Amino acid sequence: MAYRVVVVGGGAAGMQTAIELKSRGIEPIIVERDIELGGKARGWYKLFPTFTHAREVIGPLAQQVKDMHIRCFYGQEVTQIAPDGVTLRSEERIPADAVVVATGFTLFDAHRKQEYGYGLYDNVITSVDLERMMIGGRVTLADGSEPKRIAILHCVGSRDEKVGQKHCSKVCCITGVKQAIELKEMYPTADVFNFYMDIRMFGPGYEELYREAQERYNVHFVRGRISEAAETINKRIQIKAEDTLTGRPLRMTVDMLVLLVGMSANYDNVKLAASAGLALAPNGYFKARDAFLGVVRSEREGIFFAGTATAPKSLADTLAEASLTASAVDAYLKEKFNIE
Amino acid sequence: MGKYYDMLAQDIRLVEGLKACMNCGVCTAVCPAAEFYNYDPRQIVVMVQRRDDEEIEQLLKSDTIWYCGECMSCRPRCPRGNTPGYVIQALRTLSQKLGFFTESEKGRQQLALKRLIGDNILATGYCLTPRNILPELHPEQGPVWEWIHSNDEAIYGRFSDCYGKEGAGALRAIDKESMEEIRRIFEVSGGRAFYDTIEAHSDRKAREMGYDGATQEYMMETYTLNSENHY
Amino acid sequence: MRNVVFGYGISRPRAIDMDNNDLRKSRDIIAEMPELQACIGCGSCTASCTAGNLTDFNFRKLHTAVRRGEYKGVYAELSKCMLCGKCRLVCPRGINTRGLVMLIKRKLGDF
Amino acid sequence: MSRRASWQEYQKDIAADRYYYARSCIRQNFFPGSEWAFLDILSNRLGIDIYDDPLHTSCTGIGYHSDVVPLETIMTVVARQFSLMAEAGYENFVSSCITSFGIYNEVLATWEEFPETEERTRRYLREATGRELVKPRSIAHTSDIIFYQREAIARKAKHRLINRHTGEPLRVVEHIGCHYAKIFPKSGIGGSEFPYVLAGMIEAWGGDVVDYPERRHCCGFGFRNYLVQANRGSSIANSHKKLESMAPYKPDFIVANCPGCAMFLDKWQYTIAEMDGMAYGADGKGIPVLTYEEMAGLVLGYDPWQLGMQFHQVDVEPLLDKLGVEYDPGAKYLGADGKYIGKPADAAINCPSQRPIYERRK
Repeated sequence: MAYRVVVVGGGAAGMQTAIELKSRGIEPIIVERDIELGGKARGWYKLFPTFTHAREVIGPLAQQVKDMHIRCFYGQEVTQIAPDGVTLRSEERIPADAVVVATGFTLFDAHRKQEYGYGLYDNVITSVDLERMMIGGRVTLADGSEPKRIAILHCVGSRDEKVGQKHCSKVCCITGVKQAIELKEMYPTADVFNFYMDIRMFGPGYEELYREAQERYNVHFVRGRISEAAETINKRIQIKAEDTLTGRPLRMTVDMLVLLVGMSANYDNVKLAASAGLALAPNGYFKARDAFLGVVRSEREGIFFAGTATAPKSLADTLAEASLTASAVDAYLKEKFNIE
Repeated sequence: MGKYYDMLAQDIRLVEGLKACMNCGVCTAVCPAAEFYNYDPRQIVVMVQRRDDEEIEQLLKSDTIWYCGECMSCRPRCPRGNTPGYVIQALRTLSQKLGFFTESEKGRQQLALKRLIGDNILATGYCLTPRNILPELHPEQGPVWEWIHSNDEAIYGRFSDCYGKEGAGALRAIDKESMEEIRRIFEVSGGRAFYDTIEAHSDRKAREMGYDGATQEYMMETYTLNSENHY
Repeated sequence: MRNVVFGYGISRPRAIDMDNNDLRKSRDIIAEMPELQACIGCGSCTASCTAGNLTDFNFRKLHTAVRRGEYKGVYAELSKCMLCGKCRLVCPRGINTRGLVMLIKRKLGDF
Repeated sequence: MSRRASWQEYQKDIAADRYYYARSCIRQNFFPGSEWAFLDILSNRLGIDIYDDPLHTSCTGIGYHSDVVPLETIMTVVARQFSLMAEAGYENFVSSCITSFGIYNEVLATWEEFPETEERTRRYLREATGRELVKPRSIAHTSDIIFYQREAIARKAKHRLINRHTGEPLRVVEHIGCHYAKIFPKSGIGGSEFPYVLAGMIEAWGGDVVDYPERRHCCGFGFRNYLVQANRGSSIANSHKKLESMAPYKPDFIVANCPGCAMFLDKWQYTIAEMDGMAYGADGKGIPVLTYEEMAGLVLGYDPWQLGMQFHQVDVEPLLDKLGVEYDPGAKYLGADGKYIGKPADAAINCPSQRPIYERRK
């Protein structure tokens, strides 16, 4: 009989972990809160830095889960985690030989940065709203007209202790560059301004894409965090920042302000961690056993992590990590049950 | 290195106001002073953060620290929980303690503030009173204020039974005992000594500048002079 | 009006005003030298600058201001540059900074 | 609505009764009728106990923010005010001034965070006055109380904030005053970004709140930036920036939370008109600037001159006409004994010959 592993979460990390486990002869069970697999990436249009359609990544993964006959529970919320299984909201218990926490992240709620007027001013949108518009095939202002001047603001809900988000969300910088290019492709005569503090291009091809955005697409980069946004009488957005490279305040009215929302730890991490006797990192993510040699292992034997449950990550890093998780689970089961 | 920083760190407003700046510029972005002066609160915070004595001494002697209006608009925005306005308050206090304020045009104005507001507190118990808002020093108060100023008893009398007299109500004269308490508070808490420091350094500087001490004439010079080198 | 002597005027804003600045010259300059947009603001040009080490000349600030449509005083300020070209050697983005000095001066004239 | 959502997040407990009242230097100088009206509304219209203590003084906040009064000194002055309150048998402290309100909150927070400062203050207070520091149970700004009572006031309203000629709600710009909530967002109703304290009154009394781009910007007072003549150019420039930003919305009046802001937004309109020939009201005159006590007073049917509106440099009569408030034009210029004391000289801001801002833009 195959060993059974419950994978909590059916996003990219959960699917990839399950696929890898299955191919190692282990029986994974995915418990997904939503009614289908795919996680946050389902709401994404194209992926950095290659402009691959997100569905071209998520689709095949979901298909493989199906083809491999991996069992999935949908619409089920896990309320307790232990090395020997999980408990659902329905109080049903799924016993297992190991558990993988692949619960992902929560998008930062832009309403909380009240100074930007999200939810109040029609033409202040988030990076997620923009992806949704792009999936729908048309990016316009609230009145249906084309934007001529767009500002993209980095670090909304990242590196900001005012909203309890001290960490860097890692992927927003490159997302801002990607979205700026997409906007310029759509509206070549529009002016696009990225307001940033640091540009963190950590992945392969990212720095190159940044340079391409600057040089080939003429995207403007202003080093300064926007301090406030307000609606003008014409429904445009007045923004205030400092152009820190000249040391002067900068004022500008734009047609659209895009807030690059960061990644927050899930609110229920607290409860889940407590149920499993696990510690959380100071920013609310699950704490890995070791930053170098134990990134996918928890402090309790039998509980593992995959993807953004432990920290913000790109989709590529998440997928790579999920394979590592599967291999760690495999090694654990072999050791535990004294195989070979 | 760090002598002035250590002195600043004695002031709880520096402790509260400067944790660690990452140069994002949200403070300068909304600063009413940066809007109109050659002024960048972010850079001041960074300078203090560097703890370089020479640089901080220059800052303490410069006009730069005197542009801030202490509105604290910077405070709710800082993503690192700093308050540049508090850092400014600490710098200004130290600049006055060390006498450095007299080295800048805007700093020298502290004498006028001490005399116009500070002394009024000890004389009346109020920061301002109708009789010390002189129309000639406050032309922007306009003709209505001129009218009020020259008919103060008749006009304030409509709203207060005790204008200039003891009792409860608007612009009452504050009783002698309360005034005595306020003066003693200034004595024991260092307020009086701080006033004296401002006077003494101003007097020294005034003589250096060829005045016969910190005279009314010198004070009015600090009150009105605008070299236009601030924008 | 009463001809009151106030002793001061209404101060003028010193913020960079991207709504009212004339960005045409800035666009011209970028069109002629698109790699200028690739500047990452590192300040290497200013750090290595001969003029900058003798005066308060700051090339990074200047060309950033020009890109924002702030031209006032730039031409005069650029005359402090001795065209030694050291900045070009250190630019990590390979921008022809020396050429940029001449380009800006040519486009702006005595603004 | 998101604005309301933020208000929910920043509600604060306001004591319902038994207040100790601390006056404001600026408010009693420039708006003595407002302080009178506040006390009258509470005591005589709403039956609330509020104590006006003859022994309290200025908080010395203007001196503190001009950097001539040291922190230790203002803390001790504040401690004295708190002790007076306790001695009078009260525990809910109400400040009539935004600068003071900020100071009181800041001092309490500092004592909390740096307990050694509280100890030192206690020592100084004892040594200087023999009094013992007793901290208040609650701190409120006077506008918080009016906000809290806004529905009760609405029920007694004689006028609503409606243009009686058109039947439309009046368009009201609210200005909060930086130290109300920017120092401690939790200390203000609605927080620091969308304070609800004045907006709630305006809505309750029938008006429309104008949101304009520079709504959160400082009036420009900036203590030394106004108090020293050489610096006034930047002080006026900040009000100028706000007025330019709000004018296209054609507000019927401005209401301010902070007495300083109310005074400056009024006086700077006069100055700008004299300097530049510019007025910001849609009628080519100034935009009247009210305190919230005046707004509440008009709603309750108080006489505008009893409210002290003759102190305003921008004439309020056009607004009174829109509201349908009846008044005796001559009574504006009467002294305490009921005798005519002459009129102020005319000013450009009150003459319709000014060019309104929106026409210039065209």
